Amino acid sequence: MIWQLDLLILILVVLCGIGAIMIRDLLGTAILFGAYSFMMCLLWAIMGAVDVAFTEASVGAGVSTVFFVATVYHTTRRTKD
Amino acid sequence: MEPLTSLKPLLAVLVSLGVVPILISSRSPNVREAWTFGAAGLKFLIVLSMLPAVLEGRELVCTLAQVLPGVAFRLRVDALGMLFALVASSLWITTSAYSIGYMRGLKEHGQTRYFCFFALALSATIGVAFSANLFTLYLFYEMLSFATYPLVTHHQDAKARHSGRKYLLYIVGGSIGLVLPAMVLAYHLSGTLEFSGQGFLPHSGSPILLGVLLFMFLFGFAKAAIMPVHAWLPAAMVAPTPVSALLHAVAVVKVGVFCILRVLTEVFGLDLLASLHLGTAVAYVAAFTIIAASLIALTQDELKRLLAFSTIGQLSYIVLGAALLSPKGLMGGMIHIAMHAFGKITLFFCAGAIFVATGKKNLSEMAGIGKRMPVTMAAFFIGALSIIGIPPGGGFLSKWYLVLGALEADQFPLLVVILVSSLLNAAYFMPIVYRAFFVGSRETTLPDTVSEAPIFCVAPLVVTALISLVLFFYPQPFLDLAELAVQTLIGGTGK
Amino acid sequence: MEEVLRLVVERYNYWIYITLMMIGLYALIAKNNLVKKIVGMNIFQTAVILFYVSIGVKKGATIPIIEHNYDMAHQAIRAADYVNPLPHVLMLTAIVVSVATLGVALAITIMVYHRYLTLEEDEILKQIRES
Amino acid sequence: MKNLGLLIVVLVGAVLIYATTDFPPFGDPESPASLHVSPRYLENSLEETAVPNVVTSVLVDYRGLDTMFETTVVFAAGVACFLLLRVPRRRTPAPRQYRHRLTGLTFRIKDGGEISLPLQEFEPMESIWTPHDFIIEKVCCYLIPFIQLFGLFVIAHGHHSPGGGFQGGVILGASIILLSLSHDLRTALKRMGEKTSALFSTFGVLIYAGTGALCLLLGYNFLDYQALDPLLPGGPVMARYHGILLVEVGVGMAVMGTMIWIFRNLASRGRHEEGL
Amino acid sequence: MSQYYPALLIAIPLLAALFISASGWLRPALCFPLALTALGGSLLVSLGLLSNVIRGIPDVYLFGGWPPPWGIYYRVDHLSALVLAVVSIVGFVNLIAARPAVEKEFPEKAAPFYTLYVLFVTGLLGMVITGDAFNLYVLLEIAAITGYALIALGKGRAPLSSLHYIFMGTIGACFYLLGVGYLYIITGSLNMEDIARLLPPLYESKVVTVAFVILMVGIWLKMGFFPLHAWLPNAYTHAPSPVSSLVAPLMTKVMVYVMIRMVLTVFTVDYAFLVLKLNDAVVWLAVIAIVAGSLLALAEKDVKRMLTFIVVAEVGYMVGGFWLGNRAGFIGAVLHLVNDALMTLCLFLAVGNIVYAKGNSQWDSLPGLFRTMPWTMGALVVGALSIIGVPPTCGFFSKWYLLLGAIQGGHYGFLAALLFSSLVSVVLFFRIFEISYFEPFGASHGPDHGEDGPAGREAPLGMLVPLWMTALGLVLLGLYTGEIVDRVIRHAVPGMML
Repeated sequence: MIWQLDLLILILVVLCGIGAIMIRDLLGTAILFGAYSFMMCLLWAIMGAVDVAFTEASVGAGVSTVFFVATVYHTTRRTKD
Repeated sequence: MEPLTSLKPLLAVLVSLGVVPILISSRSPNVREAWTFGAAGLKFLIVLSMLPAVLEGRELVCTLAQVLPGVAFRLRVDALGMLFALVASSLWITTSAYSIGYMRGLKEHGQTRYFCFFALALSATIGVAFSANLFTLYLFYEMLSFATYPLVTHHQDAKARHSGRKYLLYIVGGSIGLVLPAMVLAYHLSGTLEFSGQGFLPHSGSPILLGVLLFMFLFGFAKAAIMPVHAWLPAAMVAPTPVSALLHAVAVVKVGVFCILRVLTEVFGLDLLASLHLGTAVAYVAAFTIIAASLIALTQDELKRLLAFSTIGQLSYIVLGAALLSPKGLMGGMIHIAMHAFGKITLFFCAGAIFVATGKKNLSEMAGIGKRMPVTMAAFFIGALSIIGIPPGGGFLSKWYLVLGALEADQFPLLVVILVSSLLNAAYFMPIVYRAFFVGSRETTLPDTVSEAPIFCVAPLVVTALISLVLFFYPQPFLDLAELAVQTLIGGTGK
Repeated sequence: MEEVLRLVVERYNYWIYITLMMIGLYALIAKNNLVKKIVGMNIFQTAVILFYVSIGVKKGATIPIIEHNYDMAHQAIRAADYVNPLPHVLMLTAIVVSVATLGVALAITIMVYHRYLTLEEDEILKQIRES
Repeated sequence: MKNLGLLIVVLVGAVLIYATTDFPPFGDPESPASLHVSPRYLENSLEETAVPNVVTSVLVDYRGLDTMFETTVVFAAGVACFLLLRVPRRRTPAPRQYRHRLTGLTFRIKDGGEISLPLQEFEPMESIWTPHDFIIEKVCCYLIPFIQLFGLFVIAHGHHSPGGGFQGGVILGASIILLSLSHDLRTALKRMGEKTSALFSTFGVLIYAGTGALCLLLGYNFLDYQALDPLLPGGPVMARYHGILLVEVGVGMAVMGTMIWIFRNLASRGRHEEGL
Repeated sequence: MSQYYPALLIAIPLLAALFISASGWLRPALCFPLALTALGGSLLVSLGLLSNVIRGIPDVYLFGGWPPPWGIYYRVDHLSALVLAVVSIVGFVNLIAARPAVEKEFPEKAAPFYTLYVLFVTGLLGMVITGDAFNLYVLLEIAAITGYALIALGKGRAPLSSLHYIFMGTIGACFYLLGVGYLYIITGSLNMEDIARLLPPLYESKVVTVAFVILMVGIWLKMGFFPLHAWLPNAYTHAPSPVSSLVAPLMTKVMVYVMIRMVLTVFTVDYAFLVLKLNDAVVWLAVIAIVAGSLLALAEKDVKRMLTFIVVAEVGYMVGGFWLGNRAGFIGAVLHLVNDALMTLCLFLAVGNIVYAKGNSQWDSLPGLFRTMPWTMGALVVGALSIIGVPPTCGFFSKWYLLLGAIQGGHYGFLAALLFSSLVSVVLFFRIFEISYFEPFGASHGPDHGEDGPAGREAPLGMLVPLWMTALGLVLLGLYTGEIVDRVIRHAVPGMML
């Protein structure tokens, strides 16, 4: 495990997480959340949890994002915060 | 002597399951009331059938379920319970007859409901009488509280609702707020709730705790209407008269004092009370109630309210008798349960009969009524005699014993209280009788059409009045029972 | 100082997970928008998963798949050579649970939106109070 | 609310960080978690189940019950979305729109009747119409079979490489979702109807639970795949191996069906007519 | 046969749920009979388990044949057998009562409804019986997800309430998961008894303390313990009535069970009561919960919503009773768990009948109910008396033990809170009875009193029979309290409390 890479991705994860809840557009939130999940997936792959990473890649970054987008499609992109 | 195991006490309680046929036959009033009578008669017979065994000094026991460690759901028939059960079950018969007359006379609604809850209430009363421990007692006490609520609020109007609230506030508030914790505390102290002649509370408990406990019981059993928890009783007068009669003479208030008797004698025990001087304290609380209630009764104009305050006073006689902690006083208290029951129920029946016949409730409107309703008012007179304690009213006997008890206990002030209150009783009853019979026809405001109430109303009150008289001359069964009860209580102390 | 540094370096992973978790929790509690809340909920869940996966890490170990053609007759498998697989198993389950929760939550969000035509919680509550 | 949230967050965070000081160091091979239960899985998995991917063997065999309920959770979520969102089919179908490919003329058919126009010249159109991107459509067309093949591979090869029923199922599901994203919902529905996806999800879980119950019927404990020995070739250890495969297929089916099911209900708000 | 009971208990409803779902697509008429058979089956199995336990046959079931701590195992002891029986009884009885309401409110969605219903019960049963901390989490999520969906099915505000429930429930579940993770990191095991075996040398560790705190907070969130109860009233009020009468009696009770199980089996009472010394603090929290729940209930003008606050108060009873840390308190808490499940079931079923007949349970729809729906109201009275604590209904006996525990533990605040809440419940219920008994005011005398009141009809027999079964059950349970305590609960009391 390369700790520099590890730390970099950890920071990215936190940034994506904060971004996902701060951005004032729900579609953006959904996409950032997908990015967050993908970073997380990388992190887990680094930690040797390949199965978990695989799952997160397909579920968190894939299907979850699609679910979010579908929801935003049927509701609204507008958000106050 | 060994207690007998018997199902009879259970049967006596369960006979009131007659409510089921009552409910089913709600469409045909005659059948319904036949069931009521049947159940009442059967209950009386069952109770009576246990009398010989009890008079022999035996106890009948019936254990139903072990609900808590050391506490069973158990029925037991002893002398004191027998005395009370006899009174209650015999009065149910007369009250049923009276109810039929009254309810039909006034064309009340919801008669089926009325008879059902009446039966339930009686069942609970007998249950209280035959309880073998504090838990069973509490169970039936609560059952009675809730069974009488629909009776008290029978009219279903705003006034009834208000009185119902007051009734619940005092009765249920007392039983849950005070009796329940007191009971748990008693269980915590002694590990049992079973009544015993010497009381089951350990003598080693801290006196303050025991004192608090006693007063929790005393005021928690609010049905006994000891001041200051008496206010529900006058309020509950909105109920139909047979219910008032039941409340005052037979079931509710008597259950209250009966519970207090049990607590004083078989939870605490006379020795413990004497050693802590708690008896005297209770006696003075009772004495205050006696005097205060009689004074308030003097100011009342509505007949039923007057009777209510009279009841409050009379109940405290019973408590007073027990609190004297002397054999004679105890006997007086116990007999007073019976004597007051027959006397007071007569008075209530009369009040009801007057209402059915004339629609009048207030004393001021009743001048000259004795000429229109001679039988009723004669019965009223007898009842009043009994309550005041003038021979040949049965009440004389109980007062006699109370006075003896007070002397025995060297409580001179209490003796004075008893005598003064008797005078006060006379002061509020006698003017009624006087005005009923001895005012000129010019002063009466009653219309000419007024005559006696229907036969179903009059017959019961005649019967109860006669019983009051008979009890003066032949009080033997009650005296024997009371004596037996006192013996079991005192006998243990070796006096 | 060195002590503190060691504490930080040895456990920074755990701290990051706590940070993420707090981000999620904050979004769940303080955000006004329902979808944002759901995102927060998911971040919260993934943070817990990160924590579990961190438990499983062993220095100098490889992924928990035994090499092919492993010669069992000659040498026993050394557990220290492989990452702890148990947390991974648990977290597979947890991920699935989180996506299931997400599906239900989003379905309900759509229902809420079509009843109140907004996703802002304060506006919804205002509508409820006014009706 | 914001301040309260911040307060709670800080409080919880402080408590959690407080506890980390007593944690074993990160990545410590001597930590209790690495020494107590898990070594047995690593050391004996190959011997007891013949599955080199320890995660798979623990997931489906040692802790198979968890996974059964995990699949049930997914199934429950599918049923939940259906229960909450699905609008029962209306008596009178919604009006449909068709667009002539060449001229761009649109037709609106009110009563939902079938049209007798030459179909290849017309395409169904959604109320919010976006022109279909030819490139995306075609690329996806060619991609989807490969995605599905990969999904099947992931399911089947889960014993030896990362992956398994769950990941493969999601991939398979994603392929159908991709179809509805790149074309439209109706096209995807024609390929795989609602009933099919629902039954897939049900029977997937049923395969899992049924395998467990079968073991019970064969006289072993619930989910003890060893019981399948008489039915499958290769002895008791291989019976576990095959049992795991069977169950993985069930998981894959269930997850695929459910993901498609949930997506459709979310994307079309339960109308299954048009959507994302 | 009986050694398969733990597996059957879970397998029967799980398989049935799948068959129900399938038959919804293939043959919808079969859904209800299948659900009934499944829950009936698990009811029989759980009674079988209970009788086994009483006869002293230990029941440990290894799933997949793997021994603990490597595999997952189910373990039945006196406590869990009792709670299992309660859960399956409530699930079964309520299912019978649910049918008319389902057919009236959402006939076309009966299949998914029954599927989720049966899965919910499966999840709860599993939570009670499992001996693995992580398995409990998965089952918790099954119960939770199905619960969210069922609650969101209601009218009006239901989806929003359900969404709030999801947020709170997820935080609770994640805290639970985190707590288990903390235990795992320090012990390396997930099996409850194994953890308990490994913990004693680690009692001083901060990790264990924090794990305990997080677990408790998570569980309290899920059970709606007072300051964390905010989601509960809305969710239970707006849910469809067959759902609230399922979720309200069971979810909180099972979470209380989980709390007891965690303290008893995982951390051991020694740790919780002697090392951490949290008893007093938690009992005071319970006191606040009871008082606040009762007071909040007073403010409500909707019977169902009022009941939900009573649920909040009752949770305080159980938590407080358990944390008193003495024998009577423990017996009281467990007994109350059993009793309260049936009491709330009875009350919610009765309210369900009112909602069925009147459309809602606001006070406006109450007048004249004693005349139009005498059977429903009769059962409501029985349930109310039990909540108030009137013998011989079962509510009295659990309250008795709790009071005794409070006195023995010298915790008079708890004693006062219990009495206060009993008195408040008298007020609460008699307000309802007054409205439905007195109003509309008519002539106070005469034969035709109240006949001009609002017309109405008694609920169908299919709802009355389960209701009265429950109501009579309350009395029977009360009379058999001695037996239950003697044969079952007594054996569950941990040694330290004796």
